[in-house]
Amino acid sequence: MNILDRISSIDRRIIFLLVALAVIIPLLIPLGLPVDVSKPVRDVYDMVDSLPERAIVVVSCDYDPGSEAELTPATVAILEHCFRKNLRVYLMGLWPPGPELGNLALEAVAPKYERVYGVDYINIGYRPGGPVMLVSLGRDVADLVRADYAGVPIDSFPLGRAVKSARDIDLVVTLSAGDPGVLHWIIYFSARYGTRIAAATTAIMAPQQYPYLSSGQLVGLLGGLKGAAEYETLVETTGRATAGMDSQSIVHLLLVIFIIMGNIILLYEKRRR
Amino acid sequence: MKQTLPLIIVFAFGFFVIIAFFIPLGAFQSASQTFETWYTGVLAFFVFIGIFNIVKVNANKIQRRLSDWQYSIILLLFLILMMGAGFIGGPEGGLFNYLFEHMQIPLGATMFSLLAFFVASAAFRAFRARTPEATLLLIAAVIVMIGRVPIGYYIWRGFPGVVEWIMNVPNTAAKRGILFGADLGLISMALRVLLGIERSYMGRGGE
Amino acid sequence: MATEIGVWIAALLTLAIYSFLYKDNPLYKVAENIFVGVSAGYWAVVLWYNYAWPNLFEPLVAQGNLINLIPIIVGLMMFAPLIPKISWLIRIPLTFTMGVAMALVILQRIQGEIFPQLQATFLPLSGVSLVEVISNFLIIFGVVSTLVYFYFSKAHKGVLGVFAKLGIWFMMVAFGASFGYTVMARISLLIGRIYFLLHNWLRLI
Amino acid sequence: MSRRVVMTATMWLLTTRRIWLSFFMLLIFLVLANQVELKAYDTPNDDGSSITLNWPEDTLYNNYTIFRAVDPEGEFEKVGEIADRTSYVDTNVAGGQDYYYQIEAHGADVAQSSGVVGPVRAVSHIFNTSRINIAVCIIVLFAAIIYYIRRARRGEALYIRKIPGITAMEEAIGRATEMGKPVLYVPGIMDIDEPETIASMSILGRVAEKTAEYGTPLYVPTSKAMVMSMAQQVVKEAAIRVGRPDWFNIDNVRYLTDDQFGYVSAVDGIMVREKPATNFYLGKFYAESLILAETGFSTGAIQIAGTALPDQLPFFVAACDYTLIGEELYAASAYLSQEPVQLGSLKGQDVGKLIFVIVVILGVLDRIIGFDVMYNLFSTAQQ
Repeated sequence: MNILDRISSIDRRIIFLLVALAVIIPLLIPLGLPVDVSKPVRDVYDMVDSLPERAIVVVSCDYDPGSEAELTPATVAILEHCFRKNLRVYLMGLWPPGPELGNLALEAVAPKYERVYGVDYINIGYRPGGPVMLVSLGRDVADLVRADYAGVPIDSFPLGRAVKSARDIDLVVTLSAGDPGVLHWIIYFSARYGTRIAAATTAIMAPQQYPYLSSGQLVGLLGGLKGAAEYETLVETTGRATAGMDSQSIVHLLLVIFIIMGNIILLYEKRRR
Repeated sequence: MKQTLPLIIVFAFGFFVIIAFFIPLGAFQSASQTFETWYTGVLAFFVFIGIFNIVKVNANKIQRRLSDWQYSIILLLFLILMMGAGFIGGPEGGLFNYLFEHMQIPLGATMFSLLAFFVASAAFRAFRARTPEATLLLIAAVIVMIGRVPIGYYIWRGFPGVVEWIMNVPNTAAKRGILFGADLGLISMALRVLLGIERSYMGRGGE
Repeated sequence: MATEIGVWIAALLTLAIYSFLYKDNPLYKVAENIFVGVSAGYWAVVLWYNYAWPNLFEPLVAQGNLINLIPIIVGLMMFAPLIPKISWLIRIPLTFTMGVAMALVILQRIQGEIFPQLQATFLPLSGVSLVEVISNFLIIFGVVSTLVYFYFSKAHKGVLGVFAKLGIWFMMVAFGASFGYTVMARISLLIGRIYFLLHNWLRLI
Repeated sequence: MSRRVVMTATMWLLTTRRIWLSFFMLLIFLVLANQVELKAYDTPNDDGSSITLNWPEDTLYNNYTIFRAVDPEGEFEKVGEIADRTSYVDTNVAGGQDYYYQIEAHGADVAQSSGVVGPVRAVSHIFNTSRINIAVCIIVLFAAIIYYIRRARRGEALYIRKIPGITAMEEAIGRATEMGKPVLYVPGIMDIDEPETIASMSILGRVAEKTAEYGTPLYVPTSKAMVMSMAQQVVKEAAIRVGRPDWFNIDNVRYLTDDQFGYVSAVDGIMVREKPATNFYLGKFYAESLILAETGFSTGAIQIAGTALPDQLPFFVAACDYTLIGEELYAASAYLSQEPVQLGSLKGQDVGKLIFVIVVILGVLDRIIGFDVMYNLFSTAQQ
């Protein structure tokens, strides 16, 4: 049996093991590869940075634990930036577990800047109804949002009363892992009410967002964990995203080697025939 | 009645919403707002019925001792535990959040990370340049995979720029073309639903 | 190593799922079923406190807002199939939601997607740098040829065939890009979990 | 000449003590020049519930306070404050009432009032004229689709081009028959309200006809109970159509589980045990596409896939022999079923695509000439 045959019939569990090692080793022994910042990420940063103090930013956590690894670092980095700039954050979610994941991020970031719940930020929780809800949310927030995530009446908070319709929102940042998510914010909310939308999406969804970036319907985009790492670089913090970048690099390299080897085997098999 | 009433509902509400989009009069706008609110209310029941169905299917499995019925007991047990914790302790109750943070998050997050391993084994076995099209796909994929991570930038400073160009030009062009086609498909389906030509979605409820 | 029980539970559940990589086994199935049970329970609780109570039931019970009876009754019709005689009533909530949703699909796809995306394709071919002219031309050409590929009423012969072929090339490059990004996503999720195991559980980093 | 005037004036200013006076005058001039120029008008295309104000941008100011009165001579009350913007929409107005507005601009250490503008009145509009373009677009698309559906229903044959994946289907089924192995048909993981699943069911009908003709076993595992009952009906009818009702085995069309990963591992199990020679994946797929395609590849099956979701297409294209891309799935379904509604809609959509191509070309030409007519025609800007 020739070596190529042996490689081509390799047990897939060995491949699994190689992948696990390619993730673990760089986490234990970081390489510290530099993170470059792409334009869509810088656009989000510049947008947030240009907002006046006390402007209202809706942060919509439209993801669940399945994409938590990719989007929580982005949520944390964006909240960090908002609180540092003294912007007011209106957190919500189109997916049921989103606002609770957002809450964990809020609890980690808000105390650092001594921001107060109900005044500087609020969590209005899960909003069911998807795209149709977004249309009516933009028209009349007060009609739709009666209580915060814990069931406390919204009118008892100063920030709760500050948002009446889409007009009072300066920017929406959606952290999106699928439907409903960024697409619906764009076509059901922004298209109707003209509100600016920035997004952080899972890497899977990122390529689909480029048509909206080019048409200006999206202000900017954080694509996957790399996007979050770039944002961390811009706000000068090192979070989970930056920590993972070395592993990400090494696994990608490994996979490219796998693809090349697989194709060499293909060529070899063709020739033998 | 069983056929006509549903068809009248879909037609009437659908075309009302379309017409109201063009008529800014207060009455039309507030009616739209009401219908959208009702929609959200009705949709909430879709979630409840989903949960109800999970209970029904699993209870049935246990009752009839179908294969792997033991696991259904675990499922129902945790469903009850979670709902009990939430409805007794409130959504900010300690146990409810504890279960969310230490069970739901790790389980959900791990489930999809399994795919990383499958991607790797597929990269080795299945992703092959068998046709010119597949070759083009693989070349673009390899450039993006390397160029989008820091090691690409480390190897060659121009890599991220090349990736951005691919994303902004060929990717945007093709995705936009696909999008136009898909939108037409959606609109045509929506029209068929409103006119009552397309009824398969009603089949969910049985005859 | 971590001392909190919660972290241990999370770590053990994570490992239980990874055991699937070796082969399908009871531990994996237990973890999987816990997941389905916990998530379903979570949905119910969140939906109730965030929405159903404050928006539907509270106005009805506390303020006597009778108009809220309409969505509640229509919503309850979702359960009609349980009683065979009135099972057809489920069509009322289905058709109502479809009517509203499909109407908005038509409006918003045109307002939010078709029009802005058409506008964004009207790109300048003069008065910009050469690189931009080439890029803009490629975008316009790519959009048109992709649309030609999806044109089903004519055989792909002659000029149409050439366009369709180029359309498929554009799509392949786009799919390649998506492919690269998808791989990236899956790896990121794995990194997230391994980071949790090494950082929160084993405290190695 | 003007230069001399300026020179003389400067000399005069510098040589006299009136320099202080001139400074004062300059200040007044600057203030007057910077007087905020306010515009107030009824918000167009609304329900008569608001009045829009706007004013030119000025780097000197960043905070604005808006005042309103019902009588220009009367008391002005504060209605709002706004920062870093040059427009304000007053939504707290009564219809039919005349209003007068004034704003006060504040900068780092300057403040300035505008003149009073008015009267303005909020008017309710009957038709939103800024959305006429959307109305026209809806009418055109609706007309095209309905027209072709009606033509198809009248029995007219509408041409649809051949799709490579379809010809391959027959060969692939033939190959399975030669090898004496079964065919596997996976209709996606979504319910029957998804258009992809509906399309998949029409294609299943044809696949079932062929397999029944050849007497090859056909497995259809489903992830939704409703899909199972629909698939059973489709397969059974197909068997009867080709005169092989005995071939139909109800146990081959089975419901496995709703759970995504549970379903995939069960389908993988079928592939490994039964070693089907041909796998079809047609319908709506998510993350499982990769696992299915890879397992199928490793068992050496011919694989034909089709889905509309662009996220999952790359895996199918790279790992399968034929892939129906996006709308091709619907076209294949229309082509195989020859159902008038499907054929007509497809034709109507094609008209839409043709219009889009023409619009893009006109828009680009328009851009070259520099008229921007097309651009404005497709504008959806908020007013």
